[in-house]
Amino acid sequence: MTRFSATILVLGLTAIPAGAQDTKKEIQKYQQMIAEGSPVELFELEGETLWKKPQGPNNVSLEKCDLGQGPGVLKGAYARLPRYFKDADRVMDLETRLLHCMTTLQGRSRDEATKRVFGNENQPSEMEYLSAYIASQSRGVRLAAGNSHPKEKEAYELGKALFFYRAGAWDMSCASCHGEDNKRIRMQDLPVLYKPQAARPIMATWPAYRVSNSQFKTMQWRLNDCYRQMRFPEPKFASEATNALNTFLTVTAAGEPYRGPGTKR
Amino acid sequence: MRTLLLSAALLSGIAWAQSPVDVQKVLQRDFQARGQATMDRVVQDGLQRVCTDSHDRPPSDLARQLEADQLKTIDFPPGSLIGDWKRGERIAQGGRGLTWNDKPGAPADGSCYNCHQLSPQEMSYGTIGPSLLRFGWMRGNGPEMQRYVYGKIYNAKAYNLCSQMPRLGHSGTLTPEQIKDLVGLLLDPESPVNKQ
Amino acid sequence: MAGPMKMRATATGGTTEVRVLMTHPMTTAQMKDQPLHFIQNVVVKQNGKTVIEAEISQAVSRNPVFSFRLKGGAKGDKIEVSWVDNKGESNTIETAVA
Amino acid sequence: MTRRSLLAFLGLLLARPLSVLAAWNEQAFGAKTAADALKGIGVSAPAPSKDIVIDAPQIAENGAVVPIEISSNVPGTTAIAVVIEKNPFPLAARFEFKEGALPFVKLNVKMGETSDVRVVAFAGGQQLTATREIKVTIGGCGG
Repeated sequence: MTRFSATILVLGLTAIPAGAQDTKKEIQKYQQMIAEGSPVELFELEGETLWKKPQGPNNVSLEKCDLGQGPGVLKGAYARLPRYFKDADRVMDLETRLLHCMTTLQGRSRDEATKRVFGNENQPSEMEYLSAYIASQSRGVRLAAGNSHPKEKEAYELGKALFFYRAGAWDMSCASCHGEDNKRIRMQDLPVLYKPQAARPIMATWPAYRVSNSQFKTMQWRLNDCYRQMRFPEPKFASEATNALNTFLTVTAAGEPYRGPGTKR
Repeated sequence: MRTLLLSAALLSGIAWAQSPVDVQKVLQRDFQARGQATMDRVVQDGLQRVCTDSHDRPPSDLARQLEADQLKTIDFPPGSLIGDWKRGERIAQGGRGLTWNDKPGAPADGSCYNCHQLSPQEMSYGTIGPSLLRFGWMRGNGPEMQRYVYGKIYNAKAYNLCSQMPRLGHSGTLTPEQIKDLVGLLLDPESPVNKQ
Repeated sequence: MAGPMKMRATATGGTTEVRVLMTHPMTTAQMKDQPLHFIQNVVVKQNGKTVIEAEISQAVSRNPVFSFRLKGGAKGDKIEVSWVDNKGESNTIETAVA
Repeated sequence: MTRRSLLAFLGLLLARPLSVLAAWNEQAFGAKTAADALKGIGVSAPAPSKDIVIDAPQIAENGAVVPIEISSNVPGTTAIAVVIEKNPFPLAARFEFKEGALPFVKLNVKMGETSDVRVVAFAGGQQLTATREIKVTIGGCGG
């Protein structure tokens, strides 16, 4: 057996003759084509239905939920999150605020409302559908997460410190993967998320539909799954830590017109 | 002198770059144990703290000292360290191990291709670490090189304190046998890594 | 119960571009934990007249998205797309060309 | 055929809608090789043609969704079939374009591995074909 055939037999892989530049171009083409052919609007439709559906002990919909622009105002609301909410005296991202409205408006228990925040391909979660719909109502609006209230500044600083905090079984921080220019995991380019030019296009396209598992994914999920792969314990849903990280990332991306929900690999 | 003072401060566990918040306390409050990912993982060891506080640029004399400590954690098996490169390739391809949804005790992988180029046949490789294409072909595979590669995989921090590479042996991710297979992948002349 | 569909039909320079989204699991025979369930037939009608008939397989991705092009087309023309899957479930959407 | 797969097959037949919609070519879609799939839709020795245009990325980061845009510049094209040669069931789709439709379609397909994607267009008595290789890679964790 020749060396060549032995290698192919064992690995079953195919070499790409094209150069790295061509590879990058083709990957970009792939990403552009999946965005054009994305079913993400189906999730927005379901989200709208859920937004208007009476639920919980109070049997009311979320239509009076104040996402920061006044009760029921959706236009541009997502682009201005996370932000400080006086009624809760804390910084909240979209999912945290939705949870707040589910408990206060609809009278649902926190346990019930957070029982299944991350769905799967057969049954997306309520949070995922709602995030798709609400985010879609900010298309074209520039990202402007809260960055003036002392608690917003505090969240930003905490988020930044978390971003660089190395721990876990593999000694990782967010910056282990997102800290240096022109790096990638497998074929995937890694944005240097503490730099505005890299954070902008990323934060402007979350939440997003992931074609690899046909699921709609939220920012709380994104942070959760990064920590899973960093070999950390699990961040609690809607915790101060996840809101702080989200604040740090979104403030860093300020000014970018929102164009999600996105479609990702 | 300045460096020495800083080192002393760091060694006694006091960071000079004071973080405005105690991140560890936040993590202990806002994270929860799940599966094998227990809460002790958010508590930094000395190395993690030095690297966090120095933004991965530790003072060199302190780094050398801590690297020497890390080197002591490596238990080098006797004899040839070159294992089976075919098994090594599978270990390099896989990404399981130590996450909260991995089965405790189940065999883990090295996640090598996430960050490194190895076999030329695999086009989907990461670039966080250097390319290891033709590593053994360029560097030889004598006992010293075997020892270096084994040690580097077992505990990368023994050679570069704030390396982003996990301590794959020290953390219990890979067994000595698996690390030898990876050494084989890098150093065996028959490994695709070393073929033209 | 079939999930929602969404469609856009736009007339540009003598052509009508139709983009249609279908909620469907499109499971394959290779998925052990899920029954084989996929759309088999898709029909496109323009003002009631069938213009495209498609037979598709389990190789079409989950939540199928198709783009088609029709000749002519004026604002207000009726475009209808319907599908039927291997379990006999079906769904239809109709929209006016914009 | 095993008893189980026979039952599954019969079940599938029974589950077939008795609706007004067109039939579904069981034989061609059930074929396990590209050759059998092509035979099943009546294709024999199609001629390569540059007028069949396949637009797709050369590299797909994920095989679950591979976008493909197909058009035929052959006058009188009435049907287009898509065959993914290395899929377990290679025939992916067959589109019939009647009066009023242009021979164009864009769709997302699943690919189990790197493979040639073959498109066959039917125009009058002609059968024309083009192929394009699409490489399926292993992705990273992010996005």
